[in-house]
Amino acid sequence: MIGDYPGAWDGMGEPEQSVLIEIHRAVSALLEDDSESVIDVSTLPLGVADLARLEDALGQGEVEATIEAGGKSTVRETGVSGVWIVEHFSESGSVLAKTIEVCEAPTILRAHREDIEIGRDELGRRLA
Amino acid sequence: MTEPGMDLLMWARGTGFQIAIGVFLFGLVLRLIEIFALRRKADVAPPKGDAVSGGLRTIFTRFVPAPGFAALLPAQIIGGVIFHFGLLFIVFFFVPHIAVIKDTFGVSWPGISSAVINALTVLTVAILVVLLVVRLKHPVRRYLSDFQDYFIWALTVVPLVSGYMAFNAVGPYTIVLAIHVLSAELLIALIPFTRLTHAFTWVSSRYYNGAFAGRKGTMS
Amino acid sequence: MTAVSVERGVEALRQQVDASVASYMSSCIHCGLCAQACLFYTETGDPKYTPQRKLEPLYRVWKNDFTLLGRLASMAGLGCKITDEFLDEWEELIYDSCTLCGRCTMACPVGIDITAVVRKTREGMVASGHVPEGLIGAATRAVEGGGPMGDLLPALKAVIRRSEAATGIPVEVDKEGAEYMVILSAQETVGFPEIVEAYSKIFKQAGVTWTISTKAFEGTNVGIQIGSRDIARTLVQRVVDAAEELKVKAVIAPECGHAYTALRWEGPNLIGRTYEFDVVHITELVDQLIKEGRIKFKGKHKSKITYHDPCQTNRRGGMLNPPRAILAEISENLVEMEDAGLWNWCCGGGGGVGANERADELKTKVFMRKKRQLDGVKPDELVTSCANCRNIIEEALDHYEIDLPVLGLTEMVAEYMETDEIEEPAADKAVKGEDQ
Amino acid sequence: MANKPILKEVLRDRGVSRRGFMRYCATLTSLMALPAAMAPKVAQALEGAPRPSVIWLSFQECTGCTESITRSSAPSLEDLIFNAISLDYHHTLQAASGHAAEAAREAAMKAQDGKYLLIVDGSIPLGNPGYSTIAGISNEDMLRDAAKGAAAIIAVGSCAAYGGLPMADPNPTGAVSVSQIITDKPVVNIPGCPPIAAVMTGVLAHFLTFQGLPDLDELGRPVVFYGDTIHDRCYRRPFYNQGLFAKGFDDEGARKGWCLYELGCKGPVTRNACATIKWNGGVSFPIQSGHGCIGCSQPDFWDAGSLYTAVASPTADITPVAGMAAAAGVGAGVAVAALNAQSKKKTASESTPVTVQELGDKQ
Repeated sequence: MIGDYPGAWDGMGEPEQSVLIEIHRAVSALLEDDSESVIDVSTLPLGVADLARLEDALGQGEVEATIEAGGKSTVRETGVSGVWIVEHFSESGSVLAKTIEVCEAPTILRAHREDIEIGRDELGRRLA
Repeated sequence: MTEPGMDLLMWARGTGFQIAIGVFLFGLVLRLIEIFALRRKADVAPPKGDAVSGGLRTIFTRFVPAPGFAALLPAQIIGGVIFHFGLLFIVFFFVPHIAVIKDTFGVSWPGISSAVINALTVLTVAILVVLLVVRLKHPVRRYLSDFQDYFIWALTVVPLVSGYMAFNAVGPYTIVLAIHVLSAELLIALIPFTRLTHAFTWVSSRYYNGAFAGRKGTMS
Repeated sequence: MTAVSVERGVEALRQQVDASVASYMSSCIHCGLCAQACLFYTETGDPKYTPQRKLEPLYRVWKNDFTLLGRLASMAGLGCKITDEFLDEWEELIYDSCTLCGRCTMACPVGIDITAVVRKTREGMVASGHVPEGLIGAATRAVEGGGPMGDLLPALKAVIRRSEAATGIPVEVDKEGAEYMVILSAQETVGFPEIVEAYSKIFKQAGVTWTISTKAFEGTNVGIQIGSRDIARTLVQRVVDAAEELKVKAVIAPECGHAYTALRWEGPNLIGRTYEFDVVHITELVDQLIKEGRIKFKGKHKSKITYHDPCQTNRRGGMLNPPRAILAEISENLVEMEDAGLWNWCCGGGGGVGANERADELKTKVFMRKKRQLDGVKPDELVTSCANCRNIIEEALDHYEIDLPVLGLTEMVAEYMETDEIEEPAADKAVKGEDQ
Repeated sequence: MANKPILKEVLRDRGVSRRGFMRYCATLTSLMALPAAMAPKVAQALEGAPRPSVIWLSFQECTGCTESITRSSAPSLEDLIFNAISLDYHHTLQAASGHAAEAAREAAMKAQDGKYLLIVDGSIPLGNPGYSTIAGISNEDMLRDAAKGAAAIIAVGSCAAYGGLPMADPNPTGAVSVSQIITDKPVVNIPGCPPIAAVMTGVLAHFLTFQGLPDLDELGRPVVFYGDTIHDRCYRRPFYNQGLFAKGFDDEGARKGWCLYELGCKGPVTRNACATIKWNGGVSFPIQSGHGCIGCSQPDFWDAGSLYTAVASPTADITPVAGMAAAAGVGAGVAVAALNAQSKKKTASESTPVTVQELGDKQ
């Protein structure tokens, strides 16, 4: 496992190619039967340069969101609609987790029933 | 409770290393005295050439294979040359090896790129395999070979393979490193007691050969 | 001990072990490259002829008696055994299939002088009684009769008379104070007697005084071939005594490889001192005379010739340049065989193999190497400067029915040398005419 | 304590949003090297998990392990996970002391018999129990007693896991590790001096999520965190591959961030997650700060040669051995040489010249 390190084994073929194929399959599956997929980037055998090439290949989409929920998280839509890059950062700014999610909207972005309830109650108290 | 191989590695780095160096030095000093104390009778025939320059000359000229031999036995000759130089570079120019030498003897010199050493190791091991095949297949080599020939082959190949594995993180590192160090120690310790002595006596043998010829005004 | 025995052989081998042997024995890694240098292997393909195998007897003695591990193993009864059967097996390797040509010595990557080891091993073979019949006969004749072919004094006298008649130049035998003493190879006395005429003419022309001792005119030293320093010493001593008695400046070693090695290189060590005279090979002397301008040439040999380097004078003896320097003066069409020079292949009959009838078939077989060399250049004549090589090659050419004249270098020199017309007697030409 | 609130309630009380929880589960899943698709399952498990009772025993230790697990600024994974458990006994952290503290421990052990989680830091002195006691109870007795009713035992830190510094040669207290005493139950070892907080909480999370222990290697370590060596994951590895090594702590190589192998880095033989999870909330780890790994999470690391000697370099001084060996070699060599000379001389004096008459006369 040398894949995570700068400069190591760069340029040895194009390993991001197989990830793109996997994403392509996932997008097709989403269209066919709404099945969502998540790929943990840290488990991919990709070096920094490979990853950069992968992101270049996916391109830049229309949505970019920052979430502050017990720490900073970002959600970026790629040029392929439905393919999202989700990153969770520690307070020092390092990446705790990075996933590529294939879905209509990542879970982290959506408002959740529990929070909506809390919000409604809070709003209700203010109106009361 | 110990990490598998750690006890072995620690033993290899401590007691094992001491034993290996001790046996090696004992054996080498013994063997060299044993050989050179036999001396030679002074040659009273008037010389026609110079023995010393002839001897020194042959030490170096024998690096070049005899004319026509390389074409006749390419695997053996070219392989043999590359193998020896490969081994030389791997042993003395791999940076972690220089660190060992520095920690042991206090002397050091610049190393060469580990990636080069890594590739050289693959090449050297491949050549050793070829040389083994030659030993098994070539009628002369097979005829001449005894147990020790195969044994010293293995003795040489194990440190190379385990070293390659350690560097490239193949297998459990600690165990692999322990095997690497131990096998290298075994190799070092047995140099004076096997045909590996040629690592030292090639110089004197070539010198004698060349000196005899040089004295007669011929070349060898 | 009065008779030869394994024990005596081992003792003789022990005496041969020195630092060089110990270094050699410690160095061999069984690479087998020496096989490719040895015509006994290359022409038979039998790996048992690999020169490395010929180290074995001395290796065992060294290992058993001169190493700590071997001594311990011997004490424990695990030493390498040296038995009569073992020596029997090695006798063929040491005598029949080694001409001491020295190619393996040149090829060994770690520098083992295999040739020297075989020479040393023969000492043990002699002392243990493992010597081929043919060599025993030759040695006995040499010691008891004066030469390997027996007492050749009558033959020599006839040769001298013939030479004097042919050249008109008197040959002064047993002449004290001559500059040079000539010794001959038995093969020359018997097979190539014209050499004396050549000497006569060359020395006359060059103004060199010379003589032949009737007490010691035999140059061949069977002791060296058989590998017995005791016998070799006896034979060398004869020449030394005669030369020192005649107070010559130098003894001229004949066109014979082993005669040169015996007298020039081994002799002083055998008798334990340097001589009171120099030893010079006839080829060296001729080369020197040419360089000094004392002999000149009147023309060059026209037909295509090639030169066969005798192992003992060339590779093992140190005469690398003189033969070709001479040939450059007297030949205009010299072609070199493949591997000629330092790496030349042996005729197949040196080192006593030629005198060992048991090895005849093998010797003839390995001549194939020389045959291939010759086929490569297709010369009109072959020139060499060793009577033994000449004899072996002529016999083998006969066997293979090849029509190729073999010439002696010194005779060629005499033939193309410019002579002072006035002093040349008319009788010379007449006799020459008769010969032809 | 019987009706502990479940994690979901704790989170709501602390004002953590659902998004925050999802984010936590996603990072936890990634940390535990579970497939990313498992995140919702982790969330589901954590939501409903009852807060298990945890008893934390500290023996021969320096409190570094506790420092590590508490020294992470809130809100963090560690903070979160500690709210998911009920720490019923930890003599450094708890408010109660003396009899009250011991009573709390005994009460928890009784009430949660067979269900509580036992965490141990520090080694146990078997040489003389008096070296370390709590409330007059020897460490060994307390450990054996507490282990009986534990659902799982986690040995935190190199001391508890492998004996650590107290066991360093010559081990004056006769220190042993937890697993040397407790042999009838699985013990999870989380070595490190101290261990990484996230590793400790990761194991707890795994226990909470799956009601069991993660996969362990032959040394009882969770494979997820200890599967690779520091070297395997080190960002300086490319320099190692290129043969670029710092030779000193302040030389050009050090400034350029080259590999610290020659300065004694034990990364190649040390299994831990420092190079990936890092320390202080992912800020750095020793190698990133310019010092080689000292191998603190390896058994016997303190006795594994100098911290500043390369991992393959000899640990022993060979000078005396070399001197003795060379002297012995000279002695043996001279002795053999003398024997050789003697035998050659003897052979020479005894030998008689071979005559031609003898040649064919073989005995």
